[in-house]
Amino acid sequence: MSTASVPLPNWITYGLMPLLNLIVAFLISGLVVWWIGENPIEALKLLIEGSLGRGDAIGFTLFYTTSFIFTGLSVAVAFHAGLFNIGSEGQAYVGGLGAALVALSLDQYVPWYVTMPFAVIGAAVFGAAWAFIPAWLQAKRGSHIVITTIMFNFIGAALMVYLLVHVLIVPGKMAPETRTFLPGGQLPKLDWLMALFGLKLGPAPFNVSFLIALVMCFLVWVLIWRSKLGYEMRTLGISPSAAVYAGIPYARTVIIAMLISGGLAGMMALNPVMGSSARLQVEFVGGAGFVGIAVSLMGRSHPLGIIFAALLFGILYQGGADLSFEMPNITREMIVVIQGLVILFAGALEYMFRPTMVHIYQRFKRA
Amino acid sequence: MSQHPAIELIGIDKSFGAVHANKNINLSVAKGTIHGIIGENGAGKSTLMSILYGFYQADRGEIRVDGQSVAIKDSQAAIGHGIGMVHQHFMLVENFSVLENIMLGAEGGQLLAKGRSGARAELKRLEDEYGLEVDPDAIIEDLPVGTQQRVEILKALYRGADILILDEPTGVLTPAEADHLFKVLKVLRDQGKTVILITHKLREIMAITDDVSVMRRGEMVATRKTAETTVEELAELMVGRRVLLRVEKGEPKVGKVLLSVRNLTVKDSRGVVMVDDVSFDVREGEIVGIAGVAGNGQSELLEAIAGIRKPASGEIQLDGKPIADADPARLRELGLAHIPEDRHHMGLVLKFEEYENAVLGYHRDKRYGSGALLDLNAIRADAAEKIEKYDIRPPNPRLKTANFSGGNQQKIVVAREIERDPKALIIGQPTRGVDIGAIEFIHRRIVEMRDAGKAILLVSVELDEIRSLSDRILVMFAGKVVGEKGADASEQTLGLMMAGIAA
Amino acid sequence: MDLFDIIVSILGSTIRLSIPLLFTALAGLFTERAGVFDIGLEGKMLAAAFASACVAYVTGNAWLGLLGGIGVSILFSLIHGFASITNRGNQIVSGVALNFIAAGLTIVLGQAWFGQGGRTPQLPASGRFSPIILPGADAMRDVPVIGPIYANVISGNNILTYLAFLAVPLSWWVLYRTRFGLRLRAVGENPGAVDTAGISVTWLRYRAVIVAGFLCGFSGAYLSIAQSAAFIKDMSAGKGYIALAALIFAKWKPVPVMFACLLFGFLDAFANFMQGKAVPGIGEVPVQIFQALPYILTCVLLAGFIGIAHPPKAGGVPYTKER
Amino acid sequence: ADIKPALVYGTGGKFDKSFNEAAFQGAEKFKKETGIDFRDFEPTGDTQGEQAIRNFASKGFNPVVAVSFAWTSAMEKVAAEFPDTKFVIVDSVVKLPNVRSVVFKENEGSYLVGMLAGMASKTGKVGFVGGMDIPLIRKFACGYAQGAKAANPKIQFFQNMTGTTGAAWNDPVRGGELTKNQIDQGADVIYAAAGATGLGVLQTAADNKKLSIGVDSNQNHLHPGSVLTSMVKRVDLAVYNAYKDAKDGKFTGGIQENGVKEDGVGYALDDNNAKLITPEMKAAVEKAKADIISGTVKVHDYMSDNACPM
Ligand SMILES: Nc1ncnc2c1ncn2[C@@H]1O[C@H](COP(=O)(O)OP(=O)(O)OP(=O)(O)O)[C@@H](O)[C@H]1O
Ligand SMILES: Nc1ncnc2c1ncn2[C@@H]1O[C@H](COP(=O)(O)OP(=O)(O)OP(=O)(O)O)[C@@H](O)[C@H]1O
Ligand SMILES: [Mg+2]
Ligand SMILES: [Mg+2]
Repeated sequence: MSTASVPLPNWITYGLMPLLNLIVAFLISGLVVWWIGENPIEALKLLIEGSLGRGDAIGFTLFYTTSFIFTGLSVAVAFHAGLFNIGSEGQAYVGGLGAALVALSLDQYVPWYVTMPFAVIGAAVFGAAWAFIPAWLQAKRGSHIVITTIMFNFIGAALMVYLLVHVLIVPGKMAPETRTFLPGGQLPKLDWLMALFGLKLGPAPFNVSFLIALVMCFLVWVLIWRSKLGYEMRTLGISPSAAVYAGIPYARTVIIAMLISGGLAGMMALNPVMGSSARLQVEFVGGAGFVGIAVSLMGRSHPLGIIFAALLFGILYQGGADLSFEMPNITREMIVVIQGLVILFAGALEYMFRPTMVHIYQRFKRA
Repeated sequence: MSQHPAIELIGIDKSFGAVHANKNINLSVAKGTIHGIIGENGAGKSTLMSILYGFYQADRGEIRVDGQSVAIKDSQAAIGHGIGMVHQHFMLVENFSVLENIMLGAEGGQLLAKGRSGARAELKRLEDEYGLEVDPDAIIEDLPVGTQQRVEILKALYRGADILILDEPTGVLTPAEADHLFKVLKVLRDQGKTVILITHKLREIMAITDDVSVMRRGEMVATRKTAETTVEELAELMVGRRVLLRVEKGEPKVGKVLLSVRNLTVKDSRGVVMVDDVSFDVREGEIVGIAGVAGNGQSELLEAIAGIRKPASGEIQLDGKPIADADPARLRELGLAHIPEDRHHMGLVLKFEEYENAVLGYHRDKRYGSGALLDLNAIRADAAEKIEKYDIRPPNPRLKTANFSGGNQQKIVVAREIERDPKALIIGQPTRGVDIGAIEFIHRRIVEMRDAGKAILLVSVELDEIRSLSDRILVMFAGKVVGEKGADASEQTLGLMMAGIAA
Repeated sequence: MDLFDIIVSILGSTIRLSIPLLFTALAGLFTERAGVFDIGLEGKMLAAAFASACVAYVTGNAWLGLLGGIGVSILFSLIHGFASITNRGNQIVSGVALNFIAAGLTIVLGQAWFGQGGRTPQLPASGRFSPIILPGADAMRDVPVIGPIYANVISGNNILTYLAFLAVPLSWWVLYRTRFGLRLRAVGENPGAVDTAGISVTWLRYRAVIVAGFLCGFSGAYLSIAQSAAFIKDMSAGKGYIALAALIFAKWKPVPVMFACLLFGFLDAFANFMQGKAVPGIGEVPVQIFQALPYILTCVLLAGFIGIAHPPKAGGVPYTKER
Repeated sequence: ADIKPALVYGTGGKFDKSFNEAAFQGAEKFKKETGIDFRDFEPTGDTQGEQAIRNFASKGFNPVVAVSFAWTSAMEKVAAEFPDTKFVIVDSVVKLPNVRSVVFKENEGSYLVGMLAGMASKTGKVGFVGGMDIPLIRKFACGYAQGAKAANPKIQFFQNMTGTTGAAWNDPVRGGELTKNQIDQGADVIYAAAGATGLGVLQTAADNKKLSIGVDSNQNHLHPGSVLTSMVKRVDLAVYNAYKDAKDGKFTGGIQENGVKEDGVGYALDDNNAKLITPEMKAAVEKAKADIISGTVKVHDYMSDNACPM
């Protein structure tokens, strides 16, 4: 009997199965660790301690989490409209330009809380702008968005480097980066939030953009499940032909969905650019856009799921850095492997365990 | 000839998830006969035959070919046992030539060159023997459906099939093409081949089969010698009770023209003209039916009126306003409701919960939330109301739409479109794959709409449905309206027109 | 250096830069014509480059290196097949995942085994495919026009280059002249037709992805043991994506694939050549523009300003007969 | 004194056979001499670099050496947070009392190898392949061009940068292709200042029987007979000295500028390239070296005005 259409309760589909997929991904990662001659249990311990063991470690974990929430939301919003946006990386990169321009022009005149809303808009607009062309190409010319967004990642990188090397660089400085923003262009750290839990943030760059990320989670939830636009996006994402029937304009919906997606990716830049390094640097995104894919897949494209998945990857990134610090044999790229495995098992192989689950579930139900 | 039946199915059982498509089926088909299988949409005919052909695996049961119990684990095995099948949805590679399609799976060696000349010769022989004429180098997508079907039959014969299964072969054929097909089938039978013919057209069963089996809701309910049964008996067996094919309705009270189509030409995505300079009017209080063999432009006509497909030229007016350029959302605002032909791909989003589908296309309406947000309470209340009124089962607006049966899914669509109180209603295949109870319900609703003074355009490939609902009947052939008849037109007259022979 | 020399130089460079694209695009041709999208070409190429370099380093034999690359690349293909054919997962997601796994694992293992930051040690000459000087190349050099072309473009490439160009007609022949090719093209258009013809869709698609793995093995080996003499982390550097773009540009046909790859190779070569040179009237064009040019052009091409490409109909859709 | 030395590499990776590897060698040498072990770390991105430097400082490591200009801003921050820890940054300047900034006059070293290139070139054409296009690398190129010109006023000079992002340090394929390009244009000596990308440059030059010039570390041994020389930049000394000074209690902050005079940059001569450098070449380059030290020859520094007078 085919099992594909047998319904399963939500807690299995959205809880147990992702967990199972995750466990398999980790088991295989453990195998790799063991293969290169290290103790996986020991590694796991170091990873957890390094990411959750101290106040500043938690701060770093949440710092990474913040970035991943943004990019995860970015991928998820596009996904709901049936679009696979692999371009969050590039959109975040260009979004950084928007944030930086705002910070550079306002930081001398106003305090951070005045700069912030403009920076949020600036980052979002620039990120959205970078998503616009692939969106337009998909909507009007039918160019596969997966390919065009990949191309735009490369083009964006070239553009940003050009700007940083030739335009934004501080004359006489070597590193292609802007000047350091004054406090008026920086997002303050969330010491007080940590203090509420009796933790000391220390030097970790955990900052206000985390709160912006949480607000975005809520807004995305409203957008997808409570708004007319979200309804249209989901219709289009599940059944393009039904969307045509319902009079949902394809081009407009695709473009808007991608603009929102790009905007969310762009906002990710607030975190590293204004919350941490206080300047725009080359390659500051550092793969967070790609992590967003894994986060969105694992979080089943739901904001709540995305928060958890982002936290998991935050732990991986911070703990992984610490781990490679303690076990030099395990390089930080181990995280990339884990990321790939999570995408594989939570994404491409998400239904691998479904038939088994159906059988077990039916046996239980009968009993 | 041995006395074993060609095919015996014993206790075949098959479920698709929650759908129990075949329940403990037994069937025996004698050698050298044409055996009909009839049943309503969704009765499980295709599933049963696909199991015999190895396309699906039965959950339980036994298959015997020529008295031998066999395991048919894939189509390969079926072909090996001399079984060939012409599927309801053709299994052809559209951008391949006829020859390539014939050869696929029977290439005669690792290289194509040698097999190709052999295939050409064999094709010529089959053509001479059965009158199945076809250009081997033509590309499938350029061929008319009738010819495509011929290719499917040739495919089976080329593989040396002794038992030929045809799944609803006449649905896409004109009566004349169907007659030709039947001639071929008789030749095949006379040469000792066994034919299993699936259809739900009783006329065809009576015309050419030797035996007939009836399926209903996944069960095999009876087998008869065709000579010893009647149309009435078969119809009753099929639906499980006496059927009343005529819909009760009074004289139409016709008003002004609401929907007007002038010189409409529509092309499909390849640029082929599908609707060719068509003009007609639909007035208040009447049902205009469009009859025709599937694929003669009816679908494109509907889509053009519904704003889904841009017309190449011509004009459409709704209540005096030009709407040829309007999109579906705008058309709904103007009062045009549309029950699409294909509820799975158009009318519904199967992954949505029921209440979400209850507003599909109307979700921008103020009553479902002012501003940008949806008012879920209003939507769910609205859905619950329709569920009650239309007796949609199970009565749960939070259930995933895919988990409703076909009839209930169709009711969701009908409820949504009718309850908006539109001025005009365009309807495609309103009862395709819907059980008999739901058919009656839906038909009654449509007539009620007419009596309420709506203009209704109805497209259906079921001639019976067209004849029993319509006040006027337009017949389409090759993209043109070839004639108009009253509701009392005979089946023969309409059939000839559908074949493009008479006007 | 006159114009002709420049052209010859750029052509030579074009050939060298096209080869990995060509192998990879042909690999994509086989899977995508069979209806399996493969965005993981990049990862396969990278993994193969790593494996080739490792084996070639350990054995000191380039051919064994190539074999190692092919083996690992096929392994990646099989995982892609397992996810997208057997488990009917999303093919793009699976490809993306494999790209990450390849990007990470090559460095993790490389670091663990060689301790050189993800690099393999430099290969000895026997571990590489060195340029082959065709007979008479040096003698021909002075013949006008043909001489330099023969000596600098046609001669002086390694064996894999010649194999790549051989692979083009061979691919065409397999696709259009063999049973396997007929079935493969059919399964990418209508798997139902293949299934009902008694052919296993699953096994056919698996064979297609295995062929793709095989070809990616060559492109990987070309990178690490022919074009250079070691594996370097991320050495595929987006070539898999460019190959994919070339495949689309060529509308999934073998001979146009070759020309598309040559075009993209040429763009790359031209960018290299133009770098640091002033364009009359404009001045020095920022190198970033040249670097972005292939990607920009790909988008322009994808935008269909030169005709629309129809992908295989069943592409990207897992085959399910039971809903 | 008891010290706990730490080392943070640039993003090119520890074993680039070049810049970072030189730093590693310096630390290794110190370890061998004193038996004092060190900890090192290879960061991916800027956040990680900062984190690593801070990690070391907070775990009591002292001194903490960070090589690469990429850590400038990180160093500015962390050094301010840990005023009692001694920091060293290589290739950049951080003006804090507890930070020693070690910079090199790469223009001078490049000038020397440029002279050798100019003299060794039979075609009168020499090439330069840079890594990431940043002022620092242009400084290499400019010094090199000046040197080549000094040796042969009619010299023709080709210059290519591999890329504009960090990936440019790690792209030997492109490096090789750029090299082949320059060879096709007639260049017969190519200088690579491109981190790991340079490996491709050296390889391609060797494959085509042309000469190449290595950078940062002594790379002569990579292709004996093909690598003309290497522009050694004593990052190893910078690291070694930092540890040694700290151990001896002689650590000082401030800027250390190492040129030819300080023996911070130079050209490499060993068995591998002995046959390539004729006595005349050696004499000429030694004279240039003396002239630079004495100040009679001034090698223009690209970074002083972001321009090369060529
Ligand atoms: N592949 C499938 N997956 C899931 N359910 C299926 C599948 N094929 C058929 N069904 C379901 O099985 C039941 C029987 O379908 P089947 O196609 O056998 O009916 P049929 O008698 O051939 O109808 P029709 O006259 O419309 O062709 C239907 O409810 C149908 O929805
Ligand atoms: N000459 C033929 N005539 C009829 N059917 C054939 C012929 N050759 C092959 N077939 C059918 O095609 C099926 C598949 O053949 P086979 O098992 O050789 O395929 P394969 O080896 O998987 O394909 P290939 O080697 O071409 O990739 C055979 O089992 C057979 O039924
Ligand atoms: Mg059927
Ligand atoms: Mg075979």
